[in-house]
Amino acid sequence: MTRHDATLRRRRRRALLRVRIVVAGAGALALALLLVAAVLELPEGPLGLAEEAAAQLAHTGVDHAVTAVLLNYRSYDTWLEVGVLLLAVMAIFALRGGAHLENVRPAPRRDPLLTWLTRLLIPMLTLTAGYLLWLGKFAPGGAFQAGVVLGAAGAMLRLSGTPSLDRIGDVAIRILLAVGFLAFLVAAVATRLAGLDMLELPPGRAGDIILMVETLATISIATTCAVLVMAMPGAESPPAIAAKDVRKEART
Amino acid sequence: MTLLSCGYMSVCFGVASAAGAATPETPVLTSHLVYMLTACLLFCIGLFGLITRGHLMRNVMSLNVMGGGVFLFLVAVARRDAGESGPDPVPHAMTLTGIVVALAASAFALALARRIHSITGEMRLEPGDDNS
Amino acid sequence: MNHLLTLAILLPAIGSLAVFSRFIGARASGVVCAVAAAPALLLGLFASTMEHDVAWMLLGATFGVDPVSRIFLIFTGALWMACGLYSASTMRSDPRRSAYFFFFLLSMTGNFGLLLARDVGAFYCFFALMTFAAYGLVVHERGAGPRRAGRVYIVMSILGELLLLAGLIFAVAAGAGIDMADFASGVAAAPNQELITALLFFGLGVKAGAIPVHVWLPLAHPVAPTPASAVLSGAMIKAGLFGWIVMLPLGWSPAPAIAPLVVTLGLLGAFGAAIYGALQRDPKTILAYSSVSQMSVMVVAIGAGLMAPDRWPLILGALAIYACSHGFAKGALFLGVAVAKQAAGRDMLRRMTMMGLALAALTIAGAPPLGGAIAKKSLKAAAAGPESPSGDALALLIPLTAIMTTVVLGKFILVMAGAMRTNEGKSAVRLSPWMAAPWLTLTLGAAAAAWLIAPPTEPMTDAPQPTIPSLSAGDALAALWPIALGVLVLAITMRLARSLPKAPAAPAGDLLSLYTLASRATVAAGRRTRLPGPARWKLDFVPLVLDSIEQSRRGETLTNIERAMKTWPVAGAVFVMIVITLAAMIIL
Amino acid sequence: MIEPMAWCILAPFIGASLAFLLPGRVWRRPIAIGAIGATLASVWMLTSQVWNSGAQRMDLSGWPAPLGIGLAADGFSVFMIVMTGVVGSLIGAYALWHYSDLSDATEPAERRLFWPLWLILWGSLNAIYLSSDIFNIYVALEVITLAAVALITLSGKAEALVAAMRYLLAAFLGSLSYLMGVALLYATHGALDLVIIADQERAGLPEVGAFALMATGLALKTALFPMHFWLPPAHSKAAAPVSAILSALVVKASFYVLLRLWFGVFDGPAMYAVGILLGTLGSAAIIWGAFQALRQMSLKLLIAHSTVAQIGYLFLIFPLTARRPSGELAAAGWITEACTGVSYHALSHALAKAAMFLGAGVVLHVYGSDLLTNMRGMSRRLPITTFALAIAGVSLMGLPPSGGFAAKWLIVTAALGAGQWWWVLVILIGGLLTAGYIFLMLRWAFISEDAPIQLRPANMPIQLAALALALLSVLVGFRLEEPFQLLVIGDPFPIFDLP
Repeated sequence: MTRHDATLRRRRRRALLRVRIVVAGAGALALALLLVAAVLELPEGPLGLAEEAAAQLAHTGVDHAVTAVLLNYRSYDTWLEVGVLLLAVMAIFALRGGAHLENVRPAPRRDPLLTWLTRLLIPMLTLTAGYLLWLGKFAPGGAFQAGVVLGAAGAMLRLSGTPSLDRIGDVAIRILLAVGFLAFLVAAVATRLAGLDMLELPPGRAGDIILMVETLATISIATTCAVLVMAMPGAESPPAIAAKDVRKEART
Repeated sequence: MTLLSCGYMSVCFGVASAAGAATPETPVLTSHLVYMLTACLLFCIGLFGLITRGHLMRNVMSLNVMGGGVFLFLVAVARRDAGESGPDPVPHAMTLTGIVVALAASAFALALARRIHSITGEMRLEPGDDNS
Repeated sequence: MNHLLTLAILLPAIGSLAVFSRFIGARASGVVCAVAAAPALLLGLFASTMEHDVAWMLLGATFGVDPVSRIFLIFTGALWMACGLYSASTMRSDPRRSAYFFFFLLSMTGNFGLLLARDVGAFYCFFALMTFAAYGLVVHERGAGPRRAGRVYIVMSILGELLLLAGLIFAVAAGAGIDMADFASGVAAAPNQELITALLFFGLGVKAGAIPVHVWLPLAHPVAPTPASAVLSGAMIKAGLFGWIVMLPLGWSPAPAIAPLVVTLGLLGAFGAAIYGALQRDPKTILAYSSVSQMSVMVVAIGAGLMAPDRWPLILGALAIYACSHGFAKGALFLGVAVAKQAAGRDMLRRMTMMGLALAALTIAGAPPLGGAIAKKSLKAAAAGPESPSGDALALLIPLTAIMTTVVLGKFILVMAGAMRTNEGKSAVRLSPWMAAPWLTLTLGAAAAAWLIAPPTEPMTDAPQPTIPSLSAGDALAALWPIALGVLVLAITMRLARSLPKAPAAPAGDLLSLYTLASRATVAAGRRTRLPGPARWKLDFVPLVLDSIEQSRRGETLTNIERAMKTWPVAGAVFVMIVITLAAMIIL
Repeated sequence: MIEPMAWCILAPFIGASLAFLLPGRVWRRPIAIGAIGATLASVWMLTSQVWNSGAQRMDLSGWPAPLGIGLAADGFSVFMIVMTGVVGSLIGAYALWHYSDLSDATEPAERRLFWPLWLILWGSLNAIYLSSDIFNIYVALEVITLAAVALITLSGKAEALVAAMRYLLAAFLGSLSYLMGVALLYATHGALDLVIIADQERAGLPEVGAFALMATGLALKTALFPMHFWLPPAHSKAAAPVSAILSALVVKASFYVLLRLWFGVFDGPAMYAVGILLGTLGSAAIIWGAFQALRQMSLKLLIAHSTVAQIGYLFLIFPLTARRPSGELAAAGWITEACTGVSYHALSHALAKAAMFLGAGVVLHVYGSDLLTNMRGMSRRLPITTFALAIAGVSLMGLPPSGGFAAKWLIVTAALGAGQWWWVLVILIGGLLTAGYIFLMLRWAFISEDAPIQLRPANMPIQLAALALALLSVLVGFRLEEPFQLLVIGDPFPIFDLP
């Protein structure tokens, strides 16, 4: 490679970068203008479904409109969304070349302070999660919020080196992960078999069913979040070394 | 860096406009409108970042900024459509669902990026593209 | 009769699957072919005009028989049957036998299907089926020759299919409908009638061997196994003619722009191909050129029909008889090439074979009292109308082509005689009745067909109707002198050629070398054209442009554009631009 | 209670859950076969229900449309579901072998995860075809994206991972763009149901923005030229059954959504210029994809580029169903042909492309590489696979008699009826180029090999799966009556009603 080539390449790269920024900037600006114009032309409202949702709230089994939408009016969406979470875990399992946590690197050495903090926080986090789950019935809250908090607890256990999900069996993990999706599935099949519309909840028992489904979904979401942290690729060995090794391998 | 400062500035702008709009003298620029405009801006900033940056982390972040724009927009719509019984719950639910979907996709994207990094040593799709 | 119609198409199709079974040997396969061809032949011989809707197929297909297709069915069916039986013995030791019979029966399905189709969609489908299945026959004998022939065949065929499809689509879009009965009149009424006619003519012309799209034919016919050559040259080549007859606006409206072109091409082919064929040395190539020449005579007849619609019923009648006669004779000649090889050992057989070959050749040349003379006479009578210049040309042409036909087929006979002398005692396979019987049948059929088959008449029109002509002594004389002249010409040229130094043989495929040359020159010219050198731009873009020019010289532009599109920045920018363009297009 | 619409989604989802929970070797085959069987049975029931008693609609969760989500099945959705069912189950038959312990080409992890991923994907494809709610479509699109990307990564090779990453980013961008459009539509109409939005007054700029964002996002997911960049690597680096699923089925889902929006939500036919633009991009795709396919030296890349080209034909529906600025339909009298032709193209392409990718999978398995130059002697070693590739090629080229021919014939007559003869030119050139790359591909198969090489044996089932798909892609061209009748049930292309 001559010096001329190198200069040419450098100039080319610089030119590319400049072109890229100019084009992207112009494009994004034009799109922004379009969107702003569109927003300014939006009807004044109120337009949406607030009134309809409120009018039927009494029949949904919950008192909070958002929870009603999520778990009754549009529970089908929520089901698919739990499916997306399950898929994310499966996808990460696929990346790891295995469907389990067995060869997850043993947790790092325990730090006494962290251990103490964990002991303090885990019960609090669990309690908070339970509270959030219960709260969803009449205020902002519900399965997702609760699940994420519980998942954070799992991640915390992992960081502090306390064995948790990585020590329970493969089958158990699978069940924990899938139980949320299954809850909706069972609800869907059961309602069909009971002669109702799919996922239709009888008003009298809707509240109980929703609480049950939500609890199961919380478990799955929490497990999913914790597993996502634990099973991130590269967790088998210290990432820096692994990367260097593989890179060396790839070059030779 | 540019991306982050842009995002920050837009948020500042949004907050400032919102504060200004809260006063009754400016009935045209209602608060939900400000949020909507900010949301559009966020969407486009995310898009700009996505186009100009080659680093995979930044790509995922840009997409999340775009997603943030959409969610802000939806929340603003909910606020606009607020009736006597509070804001419209449907856009709220859409936002929640959207966030979870985005979370799942981002987690997967990051895992994929890490895996690619550990195999190829690169954190970008086109090797040699040094613009991060 | 409806069942017979179904069987005529279904039997060959089922047969093509059956021959794959390992329990079916060569002889049984031959019998399968013969049985599969029987319903079509029976339809041709005994069926009355009928139509049968098959609503579920394609866009609602219709099948049926009419007076014209009956004649085609007779000789096509007989040829397929004879050649199928003949294959039974020639293919006995061929390891790829089942593939051969598979393609043979599939082509047969296509051929019968297109003759029976009464709607354009079905016709096109079966036409294509025949075309592509025949590829398997062309390349059956592996090696360089068949491979080249196959390549040329497939390229020309696809070209033909595309032209035909374009013509059909234009016609359907112009309101011609898909029903065969109203198609020709629909084409005649279409605003772009001449364009449709041209597309259909050349599209079908590839199959029919019309100049200048005939180039695959002299390559493919000689390399295929002999029975396959016989059906290619006797039966399948007529599918193009059949297509012309049923789809061109013949008898409906004149096509003043395209008709002279058609007549000119026909004249060129009738003489050019015969002369070129006479220069060949391989007997099957000579026969292929003779086919091109004979088909060109029919092209002239089509051209005459395009010029003078009122004469068409007469021309049609004569043309059908002519095609039938030629189909039988050409099949007999091709099979004769193989028969002669087996008969080379024994004197008696040799003489009989030569007599048979001569009989078939004389049929094509039109010697009385053989059937060919009838065909020629009726064609001449049909064309020579009171006020038709092209008809006069045709009337004049027929004796002249007879001279040329005599020359080219005479050359064929001479080559065969020479080959049999040199091959003496080399034959590996003995001549069996399985081979002799089909061949003899075809030969006799060729001699008699025109006498026995009535020309199709259309009772509903006022136009002059064809009748079965008879031969008077004057006719016989008129038919004989060109043959005598031909023999004389051949004798003189052979004598002259012997005294001259031996010239290299003219390559089979004539115009093909021209086409190849032209395409190579185009490519070379394209390569030589360089993009203009870089201007003195002061922008930062210079290196980009320089690079891309450099790459375009190396012929990597496409790859590089594709690679550039793959990068995020370009892809993202394209995305944004499309969003904005879409929005802008709606707003503006 | 038998409700086929619901079961078309439930059956694969149940299968996916079982396959995820019971990944063991013993259970894999019964679960897979059971799920395929149950899904096919549901598809069959749905088809006969719609065929006999017209379009169906059901409200999920017992709440009618503005509040709840509706499922709707008309002729077009059933057409797509049947396509997915037939192609999907044959690919499944191949996968049963490919991901079994008999095959040494796969890792245990792949075998465990293929079935849950593919069954979820199948269920959400059906969900898309049945959904009547634009936000629900978004969620289902995301399920499809994640499942598809995860399937690509199954093979674990670096190239596959990079391709998957590119695909994920592109699809993510497309989804977000679509979601922004959903937000704008909700802000304008206050509803999410397709039917309700379609019945409302057309709004100005917000709807323009929504259309631009949604159409582009969906076109990106469908890999319309020039946004096809992610497709060739993603489709060619994945394992054979995955490639077949992606190329035959997944790209069709986003196209389907775009078509629904075009007719149902945005009154697309009124946007003549947009229609022409989309058609032009489609034409460019036809030419460009075919040119790129001509230049490839590896079988799977060639087939993947061919997908780019074949997708182009789908987009010809937009100009053909648009109205001229003067107000009359461009292709008045030919609309049925245009819509049926494009749907039929989707079907025959799905069959042919799946056959080709499965065939390529056999080649890859036997030869250990899919370089064209390595395929020497294939016609003798793998006659069935060669035959399948050739037959599928016939359908792709659009030679009669085949499904591809029937589709192109319909599209071309519609184009001529619309007076838009230039598309015909594109289709003819595209057909020639297709013939070119199919012959380039098959040429190697017929050249006899230089020296005998040691090859892995190929077993019958996988070859037969490819052959069955290829034969079907030809056979569907023989019978158009039922598809024609099916596709007008429920008036899925509601252009006929308009003056």
